[in-house]
Amino acid sequence: MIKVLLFAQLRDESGKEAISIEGNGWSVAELKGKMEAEYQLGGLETVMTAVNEEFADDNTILSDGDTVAFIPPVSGG
Amino acid sequence: MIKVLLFAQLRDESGKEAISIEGNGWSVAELKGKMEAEYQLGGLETVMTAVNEEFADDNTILSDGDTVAFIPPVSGG
Amino acid sequence: MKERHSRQILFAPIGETGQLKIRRKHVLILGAGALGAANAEALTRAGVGKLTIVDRDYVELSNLQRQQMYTERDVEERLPKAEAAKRHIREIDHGVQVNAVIMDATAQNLERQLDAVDLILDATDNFETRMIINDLSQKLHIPWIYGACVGSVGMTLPIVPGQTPCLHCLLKTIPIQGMTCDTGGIISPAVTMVAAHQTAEALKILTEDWGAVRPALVIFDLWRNQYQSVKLTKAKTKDCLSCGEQRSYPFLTRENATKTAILCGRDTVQVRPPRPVKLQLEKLAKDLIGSGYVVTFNPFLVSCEKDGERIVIFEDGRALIHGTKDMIQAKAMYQSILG
Amino acid sequence: MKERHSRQILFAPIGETGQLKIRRKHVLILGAGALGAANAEALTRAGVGKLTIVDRDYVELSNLQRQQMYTERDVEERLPKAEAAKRHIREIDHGVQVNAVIMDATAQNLERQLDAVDLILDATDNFETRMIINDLSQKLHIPWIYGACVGSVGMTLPIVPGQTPCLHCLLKTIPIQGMTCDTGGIISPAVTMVAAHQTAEALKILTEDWGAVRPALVIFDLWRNQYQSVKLTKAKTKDCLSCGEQRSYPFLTRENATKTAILCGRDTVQVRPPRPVKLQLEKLAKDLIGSGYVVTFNPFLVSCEKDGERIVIFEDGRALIHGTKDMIQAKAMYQSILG
Repeated sequence: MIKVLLFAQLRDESGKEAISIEGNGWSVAELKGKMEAEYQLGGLETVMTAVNEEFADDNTILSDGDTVAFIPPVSGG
Repeated sequence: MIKVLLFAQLRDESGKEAISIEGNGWSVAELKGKMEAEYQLGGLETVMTAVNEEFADDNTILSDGDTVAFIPPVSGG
Repeated sequence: MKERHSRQILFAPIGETGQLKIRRKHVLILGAGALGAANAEALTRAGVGKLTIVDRDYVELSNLQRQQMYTERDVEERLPKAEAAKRHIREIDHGVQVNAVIMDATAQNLERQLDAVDLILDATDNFETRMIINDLSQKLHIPWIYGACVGSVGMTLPIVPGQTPCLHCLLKTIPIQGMTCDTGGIISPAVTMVAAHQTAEALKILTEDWGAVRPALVIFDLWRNQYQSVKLTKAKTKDCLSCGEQRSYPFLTRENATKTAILCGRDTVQVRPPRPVKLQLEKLAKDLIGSGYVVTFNPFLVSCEKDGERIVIFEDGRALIHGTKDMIQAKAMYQSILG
Repeated sequence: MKERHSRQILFAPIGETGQLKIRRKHVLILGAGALGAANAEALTRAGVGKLTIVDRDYVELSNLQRQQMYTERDVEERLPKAEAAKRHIREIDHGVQVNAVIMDATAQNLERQLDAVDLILDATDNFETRMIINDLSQKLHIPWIYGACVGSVGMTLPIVPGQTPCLHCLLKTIPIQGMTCDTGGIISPAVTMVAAHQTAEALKILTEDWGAVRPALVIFDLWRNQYQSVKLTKAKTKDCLSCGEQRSYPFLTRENATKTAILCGRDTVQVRPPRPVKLQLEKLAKDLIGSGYVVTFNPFLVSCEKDGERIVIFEDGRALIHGTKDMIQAKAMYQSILG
């Protein structure tokens, strides 16, 4: 299982702070596609991704036990 | 191995932020005694202890892989 | 009021209902130093109904590096911090009621200030006073928020009677003074990060969003990039003397605090008379001038200087003896003036 | 100066050497809203030598809920924020040099402000401007610190050319506006927590303690008690157009920003003329009064109101059209006044 943490508006859009999902061997891009489809999340192409608290790109391959955080860039100030 | 994180003046006194130590089966009190002796740390009786990010008392028994944080209460303001 | 707080009302967990609740609440901030000033400013801007600000000190030049709101003019006028805070708050939002209380908090005089108070914000600099707050919080069922900082380190924890562990559960004995502003210094971001946590928890409590209150102690170090949130699910102890089944509020009943104390971050001793008095400050000032002191005074205090020694005396008889850490010497100097 | 900053000098990683370095440094703060005001106050108190504060806006009632330093009087006077910040800074420490620049930053006019600047603090409210800062930072080798907040969420990251990844490495495309202060609101502790991180990183950079600079992006949510620090060791990309080997600084060379823009957190459209102009404000005010507008003005701007519409026009020809998000309508209103 992959644990997915959602921040800011993603949490509000999905209504969840964390989601567990079967995704061993998936790329981050695949996970994003799955999340957009299943949880009605938009704009994931501009979202930053952390895998186990380390910045990761869309090609990063995920393994069971990984924690993925989707972090939408915040613009206010 | 137990990983010990040191905050505030404990880090300054020991010169280290983190220490790895053999301590499987020890209590928190035993670990404190060991740390006072080996790293010249004082005042550990008033220090708060977290084991794996959860508050723990002196009787808590430690296992390999645990992360212990020693948190000296801060008083300034 | 709506236009002023429109961005806070837009924040869904607060909304119009939450904003009205904030407006009806009364917060006591104990201490108007770095944490006190930052929290007082934030709660004023958030639209709290009433603030009681308790502080024993006055504004000095070395405060300006980290204490929000205060200006060079406050230093020149040697304004008590509670009064200076009140004046600045009035400029920010004249609709917030402020009660400035210039006193050194004890279990007795603090309890008298807590009538109809909804929340206590800890902005003190010592554990003796925090343990008094902790006992009063349990006795009177008023939540409080612990906050402290030194160097680049800070720590904070909300305490809700009947819901969370209390500070006495976490600290079996009062810690002896560790690192203080005097030995470790302080940078302002450590202050503001603690105040940010305290204000956020305050807004949750004032809007009665109890489920959102942080069930954890936060410690961070902004220079070493450390941060840890410690959950407290196992921390509450049944036999705690402050919040347990057989509670005795030990910090309220035990003998009064020492009459002299070295102030955190200063080469200064505070001396407090056995019983509060009400000095005639103008008369005192005249007497001191006659004794060869260089004296300045305002309606709140007399400051006098001679041979490099500087003493500040407040109306309630309390005095700050500057330039020393020797409590006996300080007491002697005090008595040489006030008898 | 020593007495004033004594507690900061006591903090070992700064010390006297660090304090002297801070005093010699020049920081440009882009934006004097919530993050800008908080950082400006903190760096002033820390004793920075010189601040350049760039902002295009003026103080409004709804700002007071979260924007430090500003008072009701600033709102009444409709002071530009950069000017209001400068006045408050002078009251806090008259020894800090402040350069208040009232302008809407573009790649061109911002580069002209960056001569001898040691650090750029991001206090803007949009990614278009941040990408310009990011390119200028790489081109001119000036570190900058990203900071942003909305609701109870905040995010911050220091960017040091030649040492860390840049913002363009992390964001391949400029995000479309997600949640803004307009849709999600904002609470002040989110602001101060971001500012605390920015100021702490600023102090590390100004004292040249490069090893202490946080190698991570921080994101937090103070209401939901979330915090994550994301390490960036693998984030730097060789082919980045802003910091890579074949860099082209795309955000400096591409066509200029749109001439109209909806402001974050407001029912307001900004309109900017094709080329900067220098208006005769007094004459403009008289003309507007003649046209039936209710007009107030000061040396920096003219504010006029009619039929519930309010328009504020700055000396450089820029205007804020309040009460609308319709850019076409806004442009029309602008042109109906200035032609």
